[in-house]
Amino acid sequence: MSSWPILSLVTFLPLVGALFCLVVNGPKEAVDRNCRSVALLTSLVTFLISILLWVRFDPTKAGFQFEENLAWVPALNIGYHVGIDGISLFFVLLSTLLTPICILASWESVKVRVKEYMVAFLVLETFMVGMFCALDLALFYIFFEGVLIPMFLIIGVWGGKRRVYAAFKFFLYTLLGSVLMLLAIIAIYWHVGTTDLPTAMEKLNLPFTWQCWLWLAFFASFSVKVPMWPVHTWLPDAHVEAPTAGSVILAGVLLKMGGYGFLRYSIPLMPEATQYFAPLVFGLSIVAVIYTSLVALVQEDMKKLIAYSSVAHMGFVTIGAFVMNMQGVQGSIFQMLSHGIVSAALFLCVGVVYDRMHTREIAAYGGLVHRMPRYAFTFLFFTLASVGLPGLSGFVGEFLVLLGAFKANTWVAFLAATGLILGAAYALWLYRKIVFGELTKDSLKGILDMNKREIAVFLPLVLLTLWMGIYPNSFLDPMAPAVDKLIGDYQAALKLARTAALAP
Amino acid sequence: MTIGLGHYLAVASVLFTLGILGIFLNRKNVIVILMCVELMLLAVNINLVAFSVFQGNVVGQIFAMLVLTVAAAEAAIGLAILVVYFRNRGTIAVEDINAMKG
Amino acid sequence: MLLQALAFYVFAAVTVASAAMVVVSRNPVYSVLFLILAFFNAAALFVLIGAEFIAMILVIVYVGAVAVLFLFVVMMLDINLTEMREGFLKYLPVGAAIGVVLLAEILLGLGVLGSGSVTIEGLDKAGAQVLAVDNTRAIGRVLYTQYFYLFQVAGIVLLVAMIGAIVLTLRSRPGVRRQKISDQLYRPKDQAVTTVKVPTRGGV
Amino acid sequence: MDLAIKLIVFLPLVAAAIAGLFCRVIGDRPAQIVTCAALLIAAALSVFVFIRIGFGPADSKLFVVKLFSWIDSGTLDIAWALRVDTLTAVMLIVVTGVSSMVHVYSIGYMEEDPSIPRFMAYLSLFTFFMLMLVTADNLVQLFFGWEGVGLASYLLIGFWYDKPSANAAAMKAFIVNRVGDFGFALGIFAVWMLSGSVGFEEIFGKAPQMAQMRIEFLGMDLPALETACLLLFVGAMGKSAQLGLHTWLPDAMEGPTPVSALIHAATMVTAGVFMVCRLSPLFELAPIALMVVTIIGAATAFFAATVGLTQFDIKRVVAYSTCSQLGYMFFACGVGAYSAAMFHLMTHAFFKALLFLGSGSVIHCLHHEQDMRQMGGVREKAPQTFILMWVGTLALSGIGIPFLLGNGLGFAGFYSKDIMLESAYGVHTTVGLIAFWLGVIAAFMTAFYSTRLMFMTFYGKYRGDHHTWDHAHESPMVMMIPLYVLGIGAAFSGLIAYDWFVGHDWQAFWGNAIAVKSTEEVLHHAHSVPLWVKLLPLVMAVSGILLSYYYYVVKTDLPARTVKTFPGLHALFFNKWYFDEIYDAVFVKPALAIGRIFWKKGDGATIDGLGPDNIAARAQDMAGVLMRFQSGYLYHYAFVMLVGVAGLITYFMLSAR
Amino acid sequence: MILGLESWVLARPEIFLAAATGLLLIYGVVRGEVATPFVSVMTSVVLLATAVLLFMPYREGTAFASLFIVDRLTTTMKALVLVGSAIAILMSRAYFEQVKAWRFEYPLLVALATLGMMLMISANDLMSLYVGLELQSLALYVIAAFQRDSVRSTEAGVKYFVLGSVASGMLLFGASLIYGFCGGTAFVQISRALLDGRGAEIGTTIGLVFVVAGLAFKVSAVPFHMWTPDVYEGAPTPVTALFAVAPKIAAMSLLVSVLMGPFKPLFGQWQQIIVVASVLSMALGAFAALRQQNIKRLMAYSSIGNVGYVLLGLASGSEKGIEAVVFYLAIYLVMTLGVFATILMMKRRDVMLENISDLAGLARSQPMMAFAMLIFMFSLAGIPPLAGFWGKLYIFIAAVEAKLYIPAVLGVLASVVASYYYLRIVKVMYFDEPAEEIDRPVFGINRAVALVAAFLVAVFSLLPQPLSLIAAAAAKGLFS
Repeated sequence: MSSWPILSLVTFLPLVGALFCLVVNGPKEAVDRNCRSVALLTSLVTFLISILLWVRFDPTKAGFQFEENLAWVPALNIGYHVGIDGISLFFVLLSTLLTPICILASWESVKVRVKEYMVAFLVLETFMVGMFCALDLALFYIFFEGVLIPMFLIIGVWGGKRRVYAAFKFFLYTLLGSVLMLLAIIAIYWHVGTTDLPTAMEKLNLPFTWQCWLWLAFFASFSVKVPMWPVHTWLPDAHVEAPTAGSVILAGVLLKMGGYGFLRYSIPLMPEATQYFAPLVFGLSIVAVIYTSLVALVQEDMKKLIAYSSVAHMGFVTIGAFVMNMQGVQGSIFQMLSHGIVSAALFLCVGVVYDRMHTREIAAYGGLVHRMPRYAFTFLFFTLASVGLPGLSGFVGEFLVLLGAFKANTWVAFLAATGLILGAAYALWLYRKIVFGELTKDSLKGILDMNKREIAVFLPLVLLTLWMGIYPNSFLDPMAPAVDKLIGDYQAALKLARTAALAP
Repeated sequence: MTIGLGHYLAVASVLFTLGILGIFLNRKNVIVILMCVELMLLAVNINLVAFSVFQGNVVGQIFAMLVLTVAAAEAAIGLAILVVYFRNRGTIAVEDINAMKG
Repeated sequence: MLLQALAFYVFAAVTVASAAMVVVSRNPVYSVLFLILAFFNAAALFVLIGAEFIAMILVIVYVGAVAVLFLFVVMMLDINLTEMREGFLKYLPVGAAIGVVLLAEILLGLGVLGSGSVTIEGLDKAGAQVLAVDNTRAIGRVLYTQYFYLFQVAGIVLLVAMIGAIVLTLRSRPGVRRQKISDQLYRPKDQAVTTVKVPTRGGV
Repeated sequence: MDLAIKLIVFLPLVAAAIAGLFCRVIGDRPAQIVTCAALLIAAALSVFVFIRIGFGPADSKLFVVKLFSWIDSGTLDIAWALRVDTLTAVMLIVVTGVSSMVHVYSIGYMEEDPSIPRFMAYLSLFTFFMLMLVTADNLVQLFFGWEGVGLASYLLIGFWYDKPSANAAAMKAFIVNRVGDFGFALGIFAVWMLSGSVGFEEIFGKAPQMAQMRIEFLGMDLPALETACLLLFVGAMGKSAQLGLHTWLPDAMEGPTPVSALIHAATMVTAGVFMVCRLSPLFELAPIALMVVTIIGAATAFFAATVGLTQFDIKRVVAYSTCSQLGYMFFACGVGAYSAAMFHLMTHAFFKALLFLGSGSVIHCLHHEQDMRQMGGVREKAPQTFILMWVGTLALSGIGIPFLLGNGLGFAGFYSKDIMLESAYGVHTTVGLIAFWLGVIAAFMTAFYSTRLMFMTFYGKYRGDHHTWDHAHESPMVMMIPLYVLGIGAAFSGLIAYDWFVGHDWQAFWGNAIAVKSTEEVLHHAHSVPLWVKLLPLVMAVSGILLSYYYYVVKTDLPARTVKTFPGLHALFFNKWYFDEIYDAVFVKPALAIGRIFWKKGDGATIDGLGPDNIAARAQDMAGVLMRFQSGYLYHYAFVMLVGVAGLITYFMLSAR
Repeated sequence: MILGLESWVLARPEIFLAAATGLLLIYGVVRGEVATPFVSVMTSVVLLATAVLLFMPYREGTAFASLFIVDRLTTTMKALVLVGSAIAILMSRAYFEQVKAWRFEYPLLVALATLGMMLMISANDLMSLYVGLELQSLALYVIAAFQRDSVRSTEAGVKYFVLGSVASGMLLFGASLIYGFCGGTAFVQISRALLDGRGAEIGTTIGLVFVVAGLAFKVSAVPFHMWTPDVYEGAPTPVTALFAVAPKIAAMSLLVSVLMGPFKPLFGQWQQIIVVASVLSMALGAFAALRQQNIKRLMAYSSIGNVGYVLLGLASGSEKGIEAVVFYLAIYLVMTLGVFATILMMKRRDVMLENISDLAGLARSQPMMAFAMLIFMFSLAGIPPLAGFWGKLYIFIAAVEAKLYIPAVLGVLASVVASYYYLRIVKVMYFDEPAEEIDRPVFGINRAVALVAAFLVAVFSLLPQPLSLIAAAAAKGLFS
């Protein structure tokens, strides 16, 4: 398709920006200003180039596009192999979209060590995009884990009071899961002789027990990342302590890495184990949906509430990914994209008032609508998107997932659907406590509504949420062939395994 | 009642064990530990020589000579270190040598 | 044969006993002396199986140099006779147990203990081999040829020992005056001789 | 025609967007003008569409305007499309008609409110969603409108966001509706799984096959269509406040009165009935589901009426009557009289909106006093309202003169209620009879409490404070005009529409919009019931009115005495059968408690306590142990080495054997 | 000819090093203390020149009656050792001047120790192994105690010496048994005897255990690691830097060539030992360091942990495994030198700092230093994409291929625990509020080393291929 390495450009352009920031020198004011501009500019350009990906993407093809394949470490048969298909396309776009938004959102709220902050974000973007583009297991792992470094610093340096605890918990929790995946990748490498993903998909034919072990190892990593109950407890802490933009990226992109991992790695590489363990995933996801929703009901901290809601929403993702029908998988992907935007926006909403009041306690707010009508509208909009109001993005994903789940197992759909009720309960409760009511607190009397910059942050998200809710097909269509292939291959593999089991 | 290789090996083993035990049991001063090391080396030498003789090649004896040489050098350096340590602390009691731990 | 056996047992017993005394003796000076005794007996054991050169070296190097060095340092540091602290007795059972186990295992492994196990094929039964030439000559033949390399490296080891001992222990005390001949020889004239203008009738 | 339909649906949206997003720029008055104009145009167009479809030739009874595709995923294919048939056309009339009247009314009612544009925007937005709901071409789009009206209802109930009670009520409305939607969504899934589609056309086509299928649901093997219909009905229960999921409706009265009139009386709450009618081709093949619908409807009709007897808040009385009337509509659906249900839906929209707006007028008159105990004698101050309220009350009670002019002559409710009760009796099933008798009793109570409202409010002496009384006044013209319009509707819509809906023109009128077969059967039976059945409702209504007159005008100490005589029963009714309390104890409190347990004990103590924090602590302990091991003593170090060697040798000695 | 020309040619780097050291010694003795700077720089130059000599021209073969062997593996390892020693010497000046122990014997002793390491790497006979080892050890004992008026330094010397002697006693005892049971000390003889089945007695196994124990001590593998923390902490920091790299690499190389060479037939036996030692080392390195306050001590535990990983590579016993060992060691060398160069730069009011808490706020006062340290720490923790990750990846690939699943799992888990304390350093530098300002480092050799090391880590992170080629070639040397 394209002769120039567009994917590499999207991946590494932020890194160039980061280097640029690093060499900026001079008085603090100027450095801060320049770094902000450089970071914003870089990420915007990256975003524009990534739009080009979408434009030039051939939505009828199921395979990988924009592929680049270079021998990187021939000694280990590790290649720099990148490419995207319909599944990863939008995750790349999500990452490149959220980064400039994050940078814009932290324009004023981050005042110390601006240079390092911007560098961390740009590096983070490189890792995120690279993760979604990687078609080599080792390359994937590198990007997957690399994300931890900037994120650790972002939480730890610019975070809240308990940032150290949160940063460590985040890092070690996720690392613990991931290292087991590394072993699984090595095992695959050992079986196939290469870490190249397409080759592995083609050649890998593991015995069932092996599949189960490897599946569990991958699961250890992805389930922490998603996060699934009961390995979700890092998330509330990390979210609460991270700076606003950190939470945005965390919720917007990092959580998606788990779901994406399931779709890209666990399912195609270990189909039989996937089938075998699907009930486990369903069980945990349902527990996640109900349990964390209930927990969210009683939270006293805004960010914590949204963090718990994220866990619940991601429960839908994992259900959808494992029902293995078109609607479920597409819904799962869509739910991830939607959640990426909506929860990101919700965290940004929290950030707006946090920047003004420096507290996240729900009890410290109330009646904001009096002073901040624009904010009230925005917050309401995303609250509704989060509870899955039809016509907004949240609905499509949840609907498709539940539909797919209903086809697979009515219990799953039934129990998961209770999340819709609970979700409405906590989200509206939060909104009511913060925005509605009388403005009685003196501290809030002087609070200002959103300024132009903040509107600029939210506007694209609002439009996108509407777009995804009203015309989701622009997203569903390009991913359809890839999802179809995923399911087809999966079914074929299962069939093959069945006949093999019957044969002797 | 012939004295065979086994006898020599037994003596060496006993000496070796005594040497090791001495290191472990000694609380008085480090010099005794150094002597225990010398005992271990002696045990080794007995082994080497015995094997050498019973196998009919001289390699073991050459080895033993090397051990002797090195042991002498070792003793010199060990004692030198002990001396500087003594100058610093005024003691070489094993129990006092624990400024660093954990 | 019997005599040889008797001699072996005597020497061996003394070796082991004095080794034990090295460990348990309260006075370090005694320890050194017991060490020397052990070495002598070991040398005797060597002689018994015809390794007379090593035996001599053992006596000369060890007794002559190493043990004396030990004695010297013990004396120099002038360590008080310390009471055997309770540690010894406290740890003795554990240590002894492990020591016994280890010893038993080694002996078993070497085939010294236990009937079933075999030692090195035939060696034991064959008895001491008689070399074509005498012991010293045999060593001499290979030491500077085949094992030249080791000989040289051993030299460097000794060099290191020398440097190490000196660098650690040699102290130039600021208060001590030493004659520096080169300084004296090369002292320029204007430093050595000063012309003093003596005023008349003022005295020096 | 396409354009007209599109305009009807999207004009309110555009108006809402203009009023909502640019309210600061354009100000109050333009916002009112824009929204009212949009709605009036839509209403006019609706009349046009209604006439074209309702009285058009048989082959033009259905218009489907495809907009664009919405969700495509595998075999799932959902499109945005507007489907207009007679059913929809009726709803269009009702929705745009009542909505435009409420819009106009609001100009006066909300005069002093600081956020008029927002209110108008919400109203218009609601209308848009309601129109999307009634014009839906598939279940999912229906769901879109369904949830959309829920949202608008949430926004409007909580319009006065300073009032904690309003906020709570808004949340409650949304969440209880969500419970219904939960069932609705599952129903959609079930239908999709059975028929492979969510479009109405395809579903209805597959209905006979679906009736034969079975479905595995929650581990049970169930008849497929019954299950799907029951699940869908759960949704209807939520939206239409049927017994069990009704608790939000009385609380919803926290919203401004126009809202209550529009959403909680005339349109949104009837969406459940509309849905059942819309899906009547499915429901008629699901007898068990219909039975459930009948029972729930009848029970609601009875239950809500009992509660209505005792309430003092003027709007709540009307709210319970709404609930009760919705029950009527459902049991009508349940016995198969879909057209009767729709008929009552239509008439009810007029008279109930009238009652609400009239109450609003009273409330407006008395400076936002809603407690009837603080009222009395208001007819002096608001004579026009008084008359119009009587019209509404009589329509609600179903007063009319039977057999005059063939079908009788009476207020709107007279026709619709009678035909429903007759249908229930006419089907001659146990369930039908239960519904009939409960309906008759409820009719008595309805007449009693609605006239009780009249007597307490307009008759006797004023019981409130004098300052208010001195400033009480009749509402302005802009509020009265809608009242008159609705009053005309309440008075005459039954008379006019009887033949189209349930009379001899019904087939030509409805076309294929509702299940023809069962309707035909039921209507046939309904028209041939015994005379006493036809008269009984009227008798009950009249006796209810008389009793009420006796209680509240003639012997005013009687209510208190009755209460003393039946304290238990009164407490039960007065406290709404303790539903709120039971729900609070069974669902809300445990959910919060469990949430807290999960949070503190589950996440905090168990997962973190045993997981990461525990591991971290154990690792630190381990570090401590290892550090103590590293004692600094040479002999310990030597000992460890010795143990290491001894251990390895022991291992090999043992493994060699 | 036993001592033909070939021998001298093969050993020319060692001969050159010995001769040059001798000359420098004479020079130093003649000139006295003033010669120290010159001697120290020259020693480094000589070491680097020796490294160059290794490859110009590159020759393979055995020398001195097969006591001495040169192949790819030994040459590579020697190069690593020489570079490590040379840089360690360069880094030491500031420190020793600070503590007034800047004497010319120090670089020379390091050079002699390095010579010993080269000899032991090249050992092809138990005897040459022993003398090489002792040459190295004796020199190291001395330099551990080199700061002779410091209690800690001398205590480190005592501990190192005593335990080292015990360890070499054990090694010797084992060597004597092996000699006895295999009938010779030359590696070829041993290997032949074992292949014949002659030496495959339990006695040989016991000998093997002792030999491995002695060598494990040198690489500080658990349970023979106990000296490491104390010696690392007590020894002068530049010496610790040296200890952390050169002898460790040399001893590891020796362990590899002994186990993979003569004792290859006993793979089944020694694999178990190495696996146990490896797992224990990884675990102990991870856990014991969690609560350390002294950064040198922390690095000691870190090195124990790293040795565990290297041993896992060795335990796989495959060519891949050896490749992994070489690869890991090379990266470990760079990282460790970088870390110590950074530590050696930390001064406050001219006092050297050793506590982790002293690093607080480094990111603000010394961003470059902190950033370099950040790279090293994440690399040591094995977080991709940094070079340390490649090392671990290599190791685990080898381990999985050798079906060492459980050790591999334990290994990755230990690496997670270990990452905690590496992160803690990052945390102190980046998250904590700055303590008192740290002296601004003058542009010196340490700064250069730190930056170059950071740069190299970055390069290896992105381009591990060249290094892996070198490692592959080295490993092939052992298997050809």
